Amino acid sequence: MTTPTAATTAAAAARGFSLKARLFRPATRQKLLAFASLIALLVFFSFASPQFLQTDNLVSILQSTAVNGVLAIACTFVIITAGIDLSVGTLMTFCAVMAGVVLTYMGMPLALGITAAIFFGALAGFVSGVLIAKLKIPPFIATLGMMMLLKGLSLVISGTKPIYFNDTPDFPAISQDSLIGYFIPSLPIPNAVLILFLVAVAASIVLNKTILGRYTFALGSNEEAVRLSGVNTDFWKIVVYTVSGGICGIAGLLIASRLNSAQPALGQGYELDAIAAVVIGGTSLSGGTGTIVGTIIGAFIMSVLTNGLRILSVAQEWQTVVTGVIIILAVYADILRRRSSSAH
Amino acid sequence: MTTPTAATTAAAAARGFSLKARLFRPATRQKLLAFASLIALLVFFSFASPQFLQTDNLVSILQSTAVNGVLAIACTFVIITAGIDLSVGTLMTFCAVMAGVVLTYMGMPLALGITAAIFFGALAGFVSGVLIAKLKIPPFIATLGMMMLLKGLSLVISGTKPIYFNDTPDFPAISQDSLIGYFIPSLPIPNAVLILFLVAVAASIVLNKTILGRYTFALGSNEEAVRLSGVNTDFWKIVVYTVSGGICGIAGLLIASRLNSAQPALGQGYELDAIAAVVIGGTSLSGGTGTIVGTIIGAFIMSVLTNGLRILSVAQEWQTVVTGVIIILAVYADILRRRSSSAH
Amino acid sequence: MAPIVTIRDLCKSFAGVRALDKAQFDLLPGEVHALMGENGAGKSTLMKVLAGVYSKDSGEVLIDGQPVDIASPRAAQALGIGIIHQELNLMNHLSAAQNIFIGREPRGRFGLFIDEDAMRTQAERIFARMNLRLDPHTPVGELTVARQQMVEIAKALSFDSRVLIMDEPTAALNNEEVADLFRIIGQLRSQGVAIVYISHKMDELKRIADRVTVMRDGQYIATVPMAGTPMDSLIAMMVGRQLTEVENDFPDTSGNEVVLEARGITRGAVVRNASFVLRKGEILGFAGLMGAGRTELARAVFGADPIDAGEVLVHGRKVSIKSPEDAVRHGIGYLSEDRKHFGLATGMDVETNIALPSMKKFLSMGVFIDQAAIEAAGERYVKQLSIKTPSVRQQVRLLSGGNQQKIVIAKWLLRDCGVLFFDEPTRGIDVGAKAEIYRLLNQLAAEGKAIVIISSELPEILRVSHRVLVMCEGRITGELAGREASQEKIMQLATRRETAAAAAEATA
Amino acid sequence: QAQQEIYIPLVSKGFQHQFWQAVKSGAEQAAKDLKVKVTFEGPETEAMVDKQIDMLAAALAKKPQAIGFAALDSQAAIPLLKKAQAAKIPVVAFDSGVDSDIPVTTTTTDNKAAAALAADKMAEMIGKSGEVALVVHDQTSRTGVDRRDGFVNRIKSAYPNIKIVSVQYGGGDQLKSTEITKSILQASPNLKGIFGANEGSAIGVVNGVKEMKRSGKVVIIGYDSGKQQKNAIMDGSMAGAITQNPVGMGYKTVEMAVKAIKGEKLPKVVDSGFFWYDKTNIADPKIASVLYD
Ligand SMILES: Nc1ncnc2c1ncn2[C@@H]1O[C@H](COP(=O)(O)OP(=O)(O)OP(=O)(O)O)[C@@H](O)[C@H]1O
Ligand SMILES: Nc1ncnc2c1ncn2[C@@H]1O[C@H](COP(=O)(O)OP(=O)(O)OP(=O)(O)O)[C@@H](O)[C@H]1O
Ligand SMILES: [Mg+2]
Ligand SMILES: [Mg+2]
Repeated sequence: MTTPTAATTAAAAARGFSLKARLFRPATRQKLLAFASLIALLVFFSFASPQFLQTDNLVSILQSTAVNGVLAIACTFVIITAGIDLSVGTLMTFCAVMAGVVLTYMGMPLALGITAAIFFGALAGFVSGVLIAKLKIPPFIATLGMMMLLKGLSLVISGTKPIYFNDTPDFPAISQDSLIGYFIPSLPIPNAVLILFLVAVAASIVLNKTILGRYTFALGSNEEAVRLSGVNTDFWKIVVYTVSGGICGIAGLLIASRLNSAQPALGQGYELDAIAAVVIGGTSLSGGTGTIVGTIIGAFIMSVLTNGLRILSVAQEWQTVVTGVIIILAVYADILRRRSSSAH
Repeated sequence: MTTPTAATTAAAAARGFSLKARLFRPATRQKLLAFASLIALLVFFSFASPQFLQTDNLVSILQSTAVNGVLAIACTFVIITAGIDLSVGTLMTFCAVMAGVVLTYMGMPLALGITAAIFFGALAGFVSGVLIAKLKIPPFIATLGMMMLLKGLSLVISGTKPIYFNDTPDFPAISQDSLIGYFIPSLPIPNAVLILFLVAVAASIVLNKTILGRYTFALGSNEEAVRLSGVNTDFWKIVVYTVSGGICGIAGLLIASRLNSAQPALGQGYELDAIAAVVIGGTSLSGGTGTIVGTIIGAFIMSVLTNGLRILSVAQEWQTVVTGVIIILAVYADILRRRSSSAH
Repeated sequence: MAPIVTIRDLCKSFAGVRALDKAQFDLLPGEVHALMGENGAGKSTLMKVLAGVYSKDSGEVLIDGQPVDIASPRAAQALGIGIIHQELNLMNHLSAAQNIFIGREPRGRFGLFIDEDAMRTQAERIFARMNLRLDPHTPVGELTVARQQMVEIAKALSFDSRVLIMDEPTAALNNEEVADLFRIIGQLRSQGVAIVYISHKMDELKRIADRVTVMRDGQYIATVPMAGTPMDSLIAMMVGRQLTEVENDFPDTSGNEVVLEARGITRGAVVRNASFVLRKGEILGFAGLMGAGRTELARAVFGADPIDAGEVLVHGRKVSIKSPEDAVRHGIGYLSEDRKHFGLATGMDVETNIALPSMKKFLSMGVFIDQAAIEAAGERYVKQLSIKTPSVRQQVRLLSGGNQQKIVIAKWLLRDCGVLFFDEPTRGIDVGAKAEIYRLLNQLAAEGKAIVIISSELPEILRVSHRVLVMCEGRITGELAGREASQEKIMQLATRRETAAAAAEATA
Repeated sequence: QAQQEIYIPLVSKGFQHQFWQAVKSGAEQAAKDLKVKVTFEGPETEAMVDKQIDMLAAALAKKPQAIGFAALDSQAAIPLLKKAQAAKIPVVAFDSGVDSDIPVTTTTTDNKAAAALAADKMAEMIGKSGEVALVVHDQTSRTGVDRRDGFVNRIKSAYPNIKIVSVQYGGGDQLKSTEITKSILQASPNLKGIFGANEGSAIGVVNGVKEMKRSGKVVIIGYDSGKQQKNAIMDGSMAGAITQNPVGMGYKTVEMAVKAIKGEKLPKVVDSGFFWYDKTNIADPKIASVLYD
């Protein structure tokens, strides 16, 4: 089917080049455009404040993205299935508390504490998954219930007090030391960022290359069709929530090791930041599409914005106003980008 | 079409009675069952604590439902269109602050303050509506942005201070006096409850009897089909959000008059209670169905639960746990009820 | 030969509807067995029970003589039963290949990773077998309904089933594709695959079916060999009475007032400089191959999609149509070819769907809805179009496909537009109802309405159109008077591609 | 010129509550008097320890001459404080201390002792026996915990006939605190007194008692000040309240920071003090000066 209009003249011209170039050109441009909002923010803040573009500050932006980034990755899975997870924030805290129980209260070795955090995260995710897949409770409500349940449990288990990791001196190192800095002293990027990066790569591989990833997209696209194809949709949905819960466990480890303590009251409200990062990153709340790269960009947009406004000493109430506006604008920019890219 | 199975034998028996009785019986039962969770809670708490079932306490429960109930009604409209509104809590506060500005800072008469609260609520709703309908920003993000924007604006406008209504002595009466108690002294139900009731009736009429209501349901059922039927869907969506915003304005008046002040920092978190009430009341988050009666029942379930647990002096962290579990159970009960009723 | 599938006394009820009432069916290896019946007769339901989508209330299903309980689609697959559903069941965000192999992805390393290359190759192999030129990587959501249907067929073929159920597979296909499909069915038959074929297109059934089972109101009527059974008697069995054919009488409308004129409508590459006039009282047929741009043109005129260039005149006056609302205000209605997504609010009831474009007619005091009037209108059309529904309060999603289509028609009849675009109006509609709709089209035209009918079934175009326009690659390539139109002439215009057209213009 | 201006960011525990707004106004007053520039920020809730750390990091990135810090968690910020030390940025702790000797000084009030004073006043007013309850703003934050424990421990150790029937938490939200108060009153018909541990809680208690028509029958003791609380004390619906000196605390923090920049020797702890106020002394200039609207 040939379509010789103005729009396709360019394509025809491109045909002179290699097939690859032709395929990749618009895609690359589209991917770069996804960064547009982030780059715009970076440029703006760099001009607005000399302090912004300093290594220290960039490192602290990276550091502050880690927790929200990992939570956002967890949310990405769930959101691609057209679900939502409001419990990620308090689940993170719950996992931190469980690590605290294992390491500090029970005095177990570090590896067991790490395992416990991820295990209990996965377990809670599993419960959400069962509620949603088997009992057909809408994700919003199931995870809202889980959010409250886990918030309460964290307080109960910790005795409403922070649990400190003073007896496990290696624990803070998980997030605060810098493996990269060890090899390249001028780049003291804390491990938390490295972990965020590793989680992102792993999540990306799972989403794009594995059967779980395929079903994640398929569930979000048309669950009934998947079921009619003979796939056990309930099972896979539970797996998705379980994996997402496990990733929240990693976020729990990151925040606990950064604060050298499990803060039982923290967590609520973090889910909105995580979901915002996912959506700013171009994942649709109606499911079926989404990328980890987008989510990471979204998380960085959030943390650059927060950091930049603080560096500019904008009054705090105005920071809130500006953040609200920028979230809307960033998503709008993404919508425009998609619209223009799909028009060609 | 005859259906001679066990299930229909009862129906056949009923055929002996009037057609009306036959039509109404299952429907009535279904409606009563919607109350089941609420009644179960009421019965439980009545047995658990002698203080629970006293007029005073029942009046307190009614009163404590007012704000969340009105917010939940506002959410019901939006949720039926398959949207969501995260800004209802901070919008309520914003409206309270605007009433404060008009009444206290500008010294205007009471009626103008009331008008201002509702007007600014509707205006903010209108903005959300435009973002969603015209700019195609997903409701979750548009209203998340609005939530932050309005939160910041409330702080900016109020100067991060509460605004008191000491110069407008009639203002607290809006919510605290009792018109019913004036006529029936043994029933000192505060006006706030009366207002909740009036808003509910009005909302019910709008939803079920007017063109706006019909389009609200239709938008949630299949927006594209409605658009292709020649309906200006953007317009009606904006109207829905505007109406919802106006109702939040009423909630703002209720809370401000109860506290005799506009508290600019309050509001965030209220949206989750409101949405929970809506969903517990049987409105589906995927749109197209819902009732105001259900929402009111949902709001009562929430406030009876909170009140009862407090009366029993359950430790706060456990209150959170129990609330989480009950929200899930209540929604599950509703799902079971629907499933069994659609099986007949 | 022993039957592969035997169904006995199968009953299945839904809320208020007895869909199957002691239905029977048997299927022999290597036969194409047609299942016929009016809309709502229970054909799809019967097949869904066999495919493990619905569980039966009572009755027996035997496979190879053994009673089985088919509890899930997976169980049906395990028994070698594959199905193409009447409604599309695709994941729009996934590619064609991904859709085909969902649940059976070829695995690579560790059994966790998906072997995309293997999947692509296998998909290409199936497409080649179907003569389908389609990149397996294309996301399904970007395909037309017809091509999506082809993907569904490819998916069913990929199962290598012993029993293949096809529920109206050709509803969205054009003749070439139908021919390809029949060729494949022929191959399968010769390999011993048993095929259940459901369709409302009688000529198709004649061409490929070996035996026919007729159903009515959920009950078994008869099973007869196709060869030797006259069409009339099959139809009589289906509808329980004799149908009379309506003949087209090609009234001369060339002198009538022009009610709608489109000039140079252009939308990207899919509609290019399309102009046409539509007169009062005429039925204008739009013919063309799949993807010719007829739907896109109609949507553009209707304001459903933005246009790049062109203008629309109504009664000779230029009007600005930026949205369906504008179009409807100017008396233009459009029945979409995709009723599930664009035609109906399937979660709402029959009467509301019928009243949806006309809501303002049912208002008292400008805001309140007169429910009694809506109900009355709903009931009027349910009767007029013989829509099979327990009540006007039934949710549309619970009706059979054909009855849903009738509701789409009803809603535009009620709206009473002067200009009506019918995009594939008889898709999935049974013969009785089809005749009904043709009669209706004629009646509407006689009342002075101007009608556009878009159809991929050439016999249908020929039967109802007073005038035929043919499209190819987004352009209008020719016009034929109804009386002189023939399948051959239409096909010639429908395949007049760009280069040929340019050559023709040069000589003219 | 602008480069020479001394800049001192204050990272607080919150910013929306009136208490923190009062600290802020004190700090701004000092900034004006001492001709330095201050900024003031804090996380939304006192649970958000990591958000506060991010704020501290951003504050340090601005290379200030000194910094004021009210730690939500006494340990979590230590790595950053070490950074500040390394960069020779003096840190003045305020409100509550840090488990470290890095801060050059701490301007603080003893929340526990203040709440114990509230307990004494409560005991005195209800005749040292009967049931009392607490409505606290937060279950985990330092201020919430200290005020609760200060009150509860004093009652337990000094007044064996007073029974604490309920401790509930309303997040400082006036509406929630009102509802909580009402349920407490409902559950305990013989309740003699309620302690509201911050402004929002105290106002909620006043509202709740009023709505349950138990005014005059229940002794209410509040904490912090604010217009409503002052009014409640004037009209007798609240018996009295504890106030810290948030304005003074903010002022002192900036003052100490400026001294630290100049290299002056500082005391380890600067106590900004707390006061009991009621109808009788609310107009006293010494009290009036530490109250805020
Ligand atoms: N899920 C359901 N719930 C309620 N009723 C249903 C459901 N599915 C089918 N029905 C009803 O069962 C009857 C048979 O429907 P079915 O879809 O089997 O018809 P069909 O013969 O395939 O018709 P068509 O030719 O129009 O596709 C119809 O009256 C339909 O309304
Ligand atoms: N959603 C879409 N995305 C991309 N291309 C589309 C889309 N819908 C239609 N097209 C393309 O637009 C062109 C015209 O399609 P259209 O549906 O108008 O054809 P048609 O003549 O109505 O044929 P059909 O019989 O398939 O309905 C085709 O090339 C088709 O591939
Ligand atoms: Mg069917
Ligand atoms: Mg078409």
